[in-house]
Amino acid sequence: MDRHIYFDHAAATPLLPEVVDAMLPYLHEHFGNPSSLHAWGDAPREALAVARAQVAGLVGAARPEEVIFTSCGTEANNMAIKGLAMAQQARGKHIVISAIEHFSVLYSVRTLEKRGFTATLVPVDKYGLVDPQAVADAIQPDTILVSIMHANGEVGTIQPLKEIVQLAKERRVPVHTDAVTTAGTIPVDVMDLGVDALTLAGDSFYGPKGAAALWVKRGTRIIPLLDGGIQEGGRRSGTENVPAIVGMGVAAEIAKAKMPERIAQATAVRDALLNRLPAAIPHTIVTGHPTQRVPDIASFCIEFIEGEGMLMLLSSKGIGVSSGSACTSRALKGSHVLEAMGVPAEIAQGSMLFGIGIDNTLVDVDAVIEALPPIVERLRQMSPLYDKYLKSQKGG
Amino acid sequence: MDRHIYFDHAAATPLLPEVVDAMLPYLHEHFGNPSSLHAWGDAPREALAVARAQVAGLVGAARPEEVIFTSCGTEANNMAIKGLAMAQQARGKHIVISAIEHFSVLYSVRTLEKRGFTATLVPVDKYGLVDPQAVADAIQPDTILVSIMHANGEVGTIQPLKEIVQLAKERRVPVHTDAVTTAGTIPVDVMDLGVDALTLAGDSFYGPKGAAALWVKRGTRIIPLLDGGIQEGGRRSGTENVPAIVGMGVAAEIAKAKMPERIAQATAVRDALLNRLPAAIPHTIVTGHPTQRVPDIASFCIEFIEGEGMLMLLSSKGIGVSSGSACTSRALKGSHVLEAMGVPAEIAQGSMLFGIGIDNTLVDVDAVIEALPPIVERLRQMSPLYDKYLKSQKGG
Amino acid sequence: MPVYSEKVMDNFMNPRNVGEIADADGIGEVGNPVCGDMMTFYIKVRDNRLEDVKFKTFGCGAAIAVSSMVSQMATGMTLDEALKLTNASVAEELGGLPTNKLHCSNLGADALHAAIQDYLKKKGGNGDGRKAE
Amino acid sequence: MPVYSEKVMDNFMNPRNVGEIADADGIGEVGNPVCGDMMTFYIKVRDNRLEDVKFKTFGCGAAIAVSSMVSQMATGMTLDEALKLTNASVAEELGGLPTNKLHCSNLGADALHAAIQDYLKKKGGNGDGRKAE
Ligand SMILES: Cc1ncc(COP(=O)(O)O)c(C=O)c1O
Ligand SMILES: Cc1ncc(COP(=O)(O)O)c(C=O)c1O
Repeated sequence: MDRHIYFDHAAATPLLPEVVDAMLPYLHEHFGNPSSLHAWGDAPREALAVARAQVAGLVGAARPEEVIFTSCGTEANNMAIKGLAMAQQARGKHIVISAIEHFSVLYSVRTLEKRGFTATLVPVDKYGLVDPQAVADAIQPDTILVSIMHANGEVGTIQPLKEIVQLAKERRVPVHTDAVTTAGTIPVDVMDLGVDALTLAGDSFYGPKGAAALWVKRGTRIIPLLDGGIQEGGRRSGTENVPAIVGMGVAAEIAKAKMPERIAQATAVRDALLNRLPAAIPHTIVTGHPTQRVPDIASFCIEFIEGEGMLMLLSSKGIGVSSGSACTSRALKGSHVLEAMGVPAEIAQGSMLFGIGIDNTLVDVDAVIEALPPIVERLRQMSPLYDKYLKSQKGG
Repeated sequence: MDRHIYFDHAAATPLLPEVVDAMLPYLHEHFGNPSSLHAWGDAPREALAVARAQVAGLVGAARPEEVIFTSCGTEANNMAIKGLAMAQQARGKHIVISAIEHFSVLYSVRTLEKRGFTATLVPVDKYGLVDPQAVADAIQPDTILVSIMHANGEVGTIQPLKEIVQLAKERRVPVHTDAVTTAGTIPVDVMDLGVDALTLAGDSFYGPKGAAALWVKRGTRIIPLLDGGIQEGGRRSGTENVPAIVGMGVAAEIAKAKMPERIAQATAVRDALLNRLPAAIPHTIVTGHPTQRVPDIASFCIEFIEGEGMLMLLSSKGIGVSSGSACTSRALKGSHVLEAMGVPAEIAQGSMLFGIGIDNTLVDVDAVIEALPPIVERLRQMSPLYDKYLKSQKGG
Repeated sequence: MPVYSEKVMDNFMNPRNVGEIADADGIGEVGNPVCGDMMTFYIKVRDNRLEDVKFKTFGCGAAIAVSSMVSQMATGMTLDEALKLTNASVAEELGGLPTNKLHCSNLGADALHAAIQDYLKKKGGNGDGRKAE
Repeated sequence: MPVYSEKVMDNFMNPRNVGEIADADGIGEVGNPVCGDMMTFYIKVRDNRLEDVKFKTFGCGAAIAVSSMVSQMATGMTLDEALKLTNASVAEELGGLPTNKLHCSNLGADALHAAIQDYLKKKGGNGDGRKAE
């Protein structure tokens, strides 16, 4: 590799040096158990309290105790969907989600369906937008939970969550949102949004793997996913992953402080990609909403070829991107998000996702614009689909 | 504090320097997502494979793929109990556990009871031993799971697990064991034990918090606890906590290599505590089995006083111990383990647990034997129970 | 972050008024060792005031600190004042208690009140005409 | 740990025999872009042997590598030998494939076999008496 340009921050973010530095004491001298009543418990317990306040601060939570630390966004989503639904099942067994939720929401709902719940998947338009009225219309008398993600991690479309929440509240249905893609990146305020529960993950904003959180509004009943001891107020048992939680806290604080400048920088890189890539490569479609999108995701479908080959050839040039959902690129299924947006399956196979990070620059975009067209051309030359397209053009 | 003597390794272990060193690259340059197909995924993916083999090696597993990484022992136990039971529910809904299981097993069973399962809690004798025949007798035609911990974390009693498994197998019931207390400390071999699933946690053998594992024998059906993506072969979704898993792997390898010497050293310290403490402090009872116990736990009940005061006063002298279960010392309940062993509740309040670590020496025991008696004496002088005892002696 | 406030720790490490009063005017015992906490309060009354308050306590650090604090707060109070002493004021005086330890402050106030009731009962029984309130 | 073996990577990065044969004796097309993979194989037959094999493939790295490997293995084989070429032998020749990519090797063998069948059918249709097996 001559260059190293990482453009896959939706899959993983490098840890900030401040984050690692903050974690290290908890991997060394402060290894104690936060539940321990002796002196070895003091520093870890204090550290959890600080991190809890930092994470609460990032999402505008009134009370740090409302933050429940989990091991990953997937766990937080499983806990939210299963825990909120199970707590309300006396009132009803119907759940409303969008068709483009992350698999951890989607399959949690599937599991509940096996336990007698029913679900409505609200569709999205071609930009990946959920219509708030469609959510309202999907709500039944026995609906006990609405879960709509704040923004989608594959195409970056930001949902009109506030409107959705308002319509759900009028119908007295609690709302959870998966904010893994937005929290730490754009302003997320649980009070302003009006949600009852919100998922966020530290490793999406330069914190470490191993720490995420579910914020649950005080007074909202939730059944634990992990039964056991008394950690996290009895709502999430298991010895707390102190170093990772500390890292998430510091990352949250920095994300909040640097948000405006990070947004400006990412937006410039994103817009350069969104403008220049389709110009450099014919038959390239931008996916997601033209304006209602997060600053750090640029997503495309490149026709006639499949994404994996592209990303591996790009990788051989030192450039890291992903195709389809970063988390599920080995699932061998076409993206359910693009499918829900009405992108034809063979076009969806050519999906390409740029997750823009704090170090990416316009020079990186230059490198992509230089490296990608010959790769696409080479794969198209190999592609029977492109062949057919060219012949049909000649014929036509 | 003049001295710092940590005797609470059942609550938390310090990380080995080799473990932290092995983790650091994955907090720095190798931050990538192991699912990523580009170059940034290569090192993390390799690291997971290596750690999986190391953990498999520690417990004698034939195939690394049988190891499912989780975020903590609690998660592994929840997954085992709920996942194995739910997978078998067409065959029956009865579960057999012991009365002294960790809360993560106990309350997972309670949750299943709310979903229509039933459970038998097999009692233990005064040493905390489960009678294999009692387990066999508890098995009904609709029993689909037996879960008996390998050794108890509060009193150190090692169960006759092999006999239990044999009797369960004769009755065609799969067996899970919570080996958090034993794996990495004494030899644990899944083949030799004959179990179908086994829980272990890296932070109990000088690995980091945030990584544990459930070993599940190939061919054993289990329903995931965390639904979502495709990590861990679809059985445990969520981005893998690579640094912690790497640390657990290295800790597992070292634990295996150093096991004999560690056992010898811990046994010497344990036996010194078991012999000298009751000699130095009248009305002190050793809890757990006289011989069938792990080398690194010495446990007592000190009569007429309550444990928290003892451990806080010891902490003020620079000595860290715990009372009752390390994980639950804030639960304000008397230990269910001591209760099941028939220890009277007021005596169980004086429980004291020494978790012996690789750095503890006989000099540390000297320090305890010096520091503890005056503390006990002082608390007894304050205790109305001791008062009554003394008066009853005078009267008698 | 220590579990307890400085004031709790001070009262736990150096509890005031530990002991018993041989010729106590009233004795109050509450709690149960089975539940983890038991307190015995001894009082000496003079001119309707608590002249001396002592205690013995079996229990956690918070229980001991609460006993110590209650004994200090009560000493010198009139019986009526002492009967109005609440768990909340004890916890406040201690600079707060962890939520899972708040019941200890209940126990402290209860034990003091029980000792006063004991005194009033005995006094009533002595036939001096004053009834327990 | 790269996802693919060195041999897979080599065949993906430098695929052999990409292209089409204008006057192919047989063409086989399998897969479906909707499912993510599609392969077209072209063969030239001489004296019952595969004289030339070319392909075009839409699909993941494994699909391209498999196509390349199948084309190399098949070239020079008799039709009977080529019809016996299995997905397992292709995967083996590539130094293994990730389990979730094994279906690609099926596709490669299938596409080759389809091209041979096409040839045999055409030939049969030409009336030379030989039937497709
Ligand atoms: C025997 C046993 N099992 C399970 C656990 C749970 O482990 P964790 O707190 O890491 O989730 C513990 C905790 O100490 C334990 O002692
Ligand atoms: C929107 C969204 N939600 C949830 C998750 C799950 O997070 P994790 O893999 O950390 O469990 C992801 C992962 O990328 C995501 O993009």
